[in-house]
Amino acid sequence: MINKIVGSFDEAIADMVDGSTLLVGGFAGAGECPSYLIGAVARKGVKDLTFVGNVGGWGPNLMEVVRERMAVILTIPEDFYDPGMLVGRGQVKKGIVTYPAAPGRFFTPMEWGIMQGEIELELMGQGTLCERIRAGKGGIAAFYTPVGVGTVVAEGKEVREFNGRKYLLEHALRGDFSLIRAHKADRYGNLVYWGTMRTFNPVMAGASTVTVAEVDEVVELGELDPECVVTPGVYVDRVVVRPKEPKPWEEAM
Amino acid sequence: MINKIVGSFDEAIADMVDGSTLLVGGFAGAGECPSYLIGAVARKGVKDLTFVGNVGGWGPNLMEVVRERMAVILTIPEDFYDPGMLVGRGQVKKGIVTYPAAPGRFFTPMEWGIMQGEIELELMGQGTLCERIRAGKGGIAAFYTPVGVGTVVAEGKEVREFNGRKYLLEHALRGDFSLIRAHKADRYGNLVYWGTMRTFNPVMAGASTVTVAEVDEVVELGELDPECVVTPGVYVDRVVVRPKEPKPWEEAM
Amino acid sequence: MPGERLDEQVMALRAAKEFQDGMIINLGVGIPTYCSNFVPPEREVLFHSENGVIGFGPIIDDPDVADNRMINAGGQPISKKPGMALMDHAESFCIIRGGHVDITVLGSLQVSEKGDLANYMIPGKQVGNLGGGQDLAFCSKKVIALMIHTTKEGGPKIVKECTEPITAPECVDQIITDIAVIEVTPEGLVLREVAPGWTAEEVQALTEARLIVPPDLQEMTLL
Amino acid sequence: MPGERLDEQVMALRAAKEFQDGMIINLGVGIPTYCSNFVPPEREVLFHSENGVIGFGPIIDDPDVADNRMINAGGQPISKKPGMALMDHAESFCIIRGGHVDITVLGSLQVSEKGDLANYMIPGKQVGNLGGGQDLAFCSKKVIALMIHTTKEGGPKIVKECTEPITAPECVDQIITDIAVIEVTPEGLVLREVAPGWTAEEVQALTEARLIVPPDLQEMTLL
Repeated sequence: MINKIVGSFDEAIADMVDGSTLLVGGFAGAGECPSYLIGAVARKGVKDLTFVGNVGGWGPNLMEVVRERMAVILTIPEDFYDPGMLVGRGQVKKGIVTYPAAPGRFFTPMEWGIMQGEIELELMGQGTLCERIRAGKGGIAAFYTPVGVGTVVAEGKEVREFNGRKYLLEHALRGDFSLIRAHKADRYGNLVYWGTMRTFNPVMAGASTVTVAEVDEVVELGELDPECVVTPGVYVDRVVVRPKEPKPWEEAM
Repeated sequence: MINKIVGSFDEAIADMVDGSTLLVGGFAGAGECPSYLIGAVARKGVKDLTFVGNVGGWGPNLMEVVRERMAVILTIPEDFYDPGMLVGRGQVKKGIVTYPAAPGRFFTPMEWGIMQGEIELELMGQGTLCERIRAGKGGIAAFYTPVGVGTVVAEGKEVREFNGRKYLLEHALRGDFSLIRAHKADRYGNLVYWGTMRTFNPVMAGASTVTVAEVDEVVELGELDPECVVTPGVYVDRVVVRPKEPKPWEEAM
Repeated sequence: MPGERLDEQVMALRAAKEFQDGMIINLGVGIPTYCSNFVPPEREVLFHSENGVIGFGPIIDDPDVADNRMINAGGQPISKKPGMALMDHAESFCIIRGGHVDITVLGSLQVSEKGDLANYMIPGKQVGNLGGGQDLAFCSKKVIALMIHTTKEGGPKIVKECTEPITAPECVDQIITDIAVIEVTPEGLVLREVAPGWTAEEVQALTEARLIVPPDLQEMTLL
Repeated sequence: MPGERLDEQVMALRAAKEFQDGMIINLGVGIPTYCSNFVPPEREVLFHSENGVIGFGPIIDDPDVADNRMINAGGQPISKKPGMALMDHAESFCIIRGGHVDITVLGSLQVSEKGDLANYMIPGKQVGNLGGGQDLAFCSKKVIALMIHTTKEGGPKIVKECTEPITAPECVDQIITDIAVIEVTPEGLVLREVAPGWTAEEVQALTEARLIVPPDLQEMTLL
């Protein structure tokens, strides 16, 4: 019988080792981030990680500032543990991201790490990052994108002309673990999302040796409309359900 | 106001000219083929077309044989006009397809055309064909696939090694018209499908200068669940509704 | 005098024995299609069809129930099943090209001793069909060639070198025929099983490529 | 003595005049966000946000109604709207990279006379953010740089050559500032409009790059 549901976040990443490459889903906010899986990676304490994701993250201290600033338009839940948690704890040696820095005067943990030479940065735009991951999931070795020619991201990369326009060669990106967030799952690992929760999550599903999905709810087989399944279970190895009541930072550790 | 619904199939392709490249959706069967758009192209009589699609098609005569053979498991509707109609009328000068030939003793119109030197064939597998079209829609110039290395499809193509495995360079493919089939549309051109109707249809949407969708039904804006829209309207230029009662070959011409 | 040749259903039954619990399986048209009837009840496997569906149910044989909009890649109407998912061609071939299909069972015109597969040219015609088979042959974790051991004229189909144009080089892992089960190894073709009543010599006589006969050669068990 | 500088809302209003009926528009963070408030009522445009939504409604400013799972790329909560569609990042960037976005409005640190855009390095920091802006700048049909004309210190931001690292070369089509509307042409920067009370000379004095002043230079009309 196929049953991808596992009992805890810790169990879901129990075989993660130092030096792993993690593809971590989400965009920048609480609604699409696999927070509890990030918490589990923090607890496990694995080091020398290569972190692949959209943002380097705030980390717990800056998160409080952001929470306060955003409060007039949006309540950030107390169980939003973002990638900055892993970076701030010194678990990350390399970031492959589009948004390592805070937009304002703050410095994120990843910025500090980069400035102090402790974290290596591979910067690119979101289109290239997600397409590299999709290539990894879909067996494409590399592709030519027009984005980035003549800029910092082109350094050291092959430039080639097609029909009079210049393109950069970009390579597929795969991970050891994809840690993604979804709304509902069934025991086959089929996933649906909610609103703008998708972002990098469906792209990363299947792009690593192991894909773990953190979901709001597990439903019976047959409850997900086959027309609306976004991520077919073939890409998903493990599914863990988020707690009904949010658990804050401190309790998670 | 955005309103992509047009009144007739003829109107939807009125600006098609000789020498156009058509991306025609569907797999091989009646359920996912833009039959009425194919009928309109036949009526218009444009010539020297480059036909891009999965199959070369049966055409009206063989269709009758297929209809009879399949009758024990599946009723093929009388308004299934497949790409073979265009090929059989001498409108196609080149086929970029995965399945030009009948699987058995029959010869399809495309096979006759190829054997008589009247149609040029560019043969490839489905994965490569659909990925080339997706690249066209998504601004990728070319990509490296492992599929086809060392076979007939590799002739004249660049082979390159990545991580010890050989890959073929395949180029993006775009058309002048994408003629696709969907189940429901709204006036923005958002599309949903039904069952295995998707196949090449969503991939081709947006991969041509003009994308026309042939749909079963047009619904009010807001009736399509935004979580379940497969093709966002941004890729679609024109939408035409299929007649409620199927029209057979003869009436279509 | 050799035993009887297995019929197509029994060949499919033997191939289905390879399906392990939880596997993603893609079945080519023809004899491979029958494999779905023989999945051991204690095993849950998901069938993928490259036209964009995974986890579908049995083939429907009643035209009054069948829906043209719910078919497999062989054009047969299929039934819905809980846990099924639909997708477009691009996603379907990410599954295939990305190596997420565990076993593909394909028909074949010829297989060479290196595991080259030739199955896209239609005999007696000048034009071939690649369909979805080339991606499946190149990228599936395991490729099973399920085929009648010889041509209609009795000639060999398991050959030293393919004379038909090849679909994919060195892709076949296992050959299951109406008289034998053969494993493709770096050392060559290893005869693993013979059909009841057949000897290794009798199988070799119908095979152009040399078969390695290991000491633990078995008779095919079909249950 | 020059006229007053336009405020951010009026700048956004001017930029929104560029939106034609049926267009797909992507708005960067900051001042560009305000453009959505000024779409002429007779025009129906669809806003795309690169995190995976198209055709959404107004930004929600009530935390009790806002949903963390329905946000734009600036992290602001957005409302649903009939005709909206959700998608993943790969599809969202097929829309962008494939050239399906009609207008992108982006903030900018510097624009050169060739239309080079520099907007990814954060002033005073050593690390920059590319986000989705680079794809948008490279691939949108029209790129509008919507920006305060000068730096906080009064220095020029419309320059001969960017001194900040560039996000995309020769991508900007139009520059809309708090004192002028400038078109990027193969011949150079053409001053199309000046804010009420401003002369071409006064705008040039705050601009490092040379501005071509055509005979039909207009005053910005905001209605």
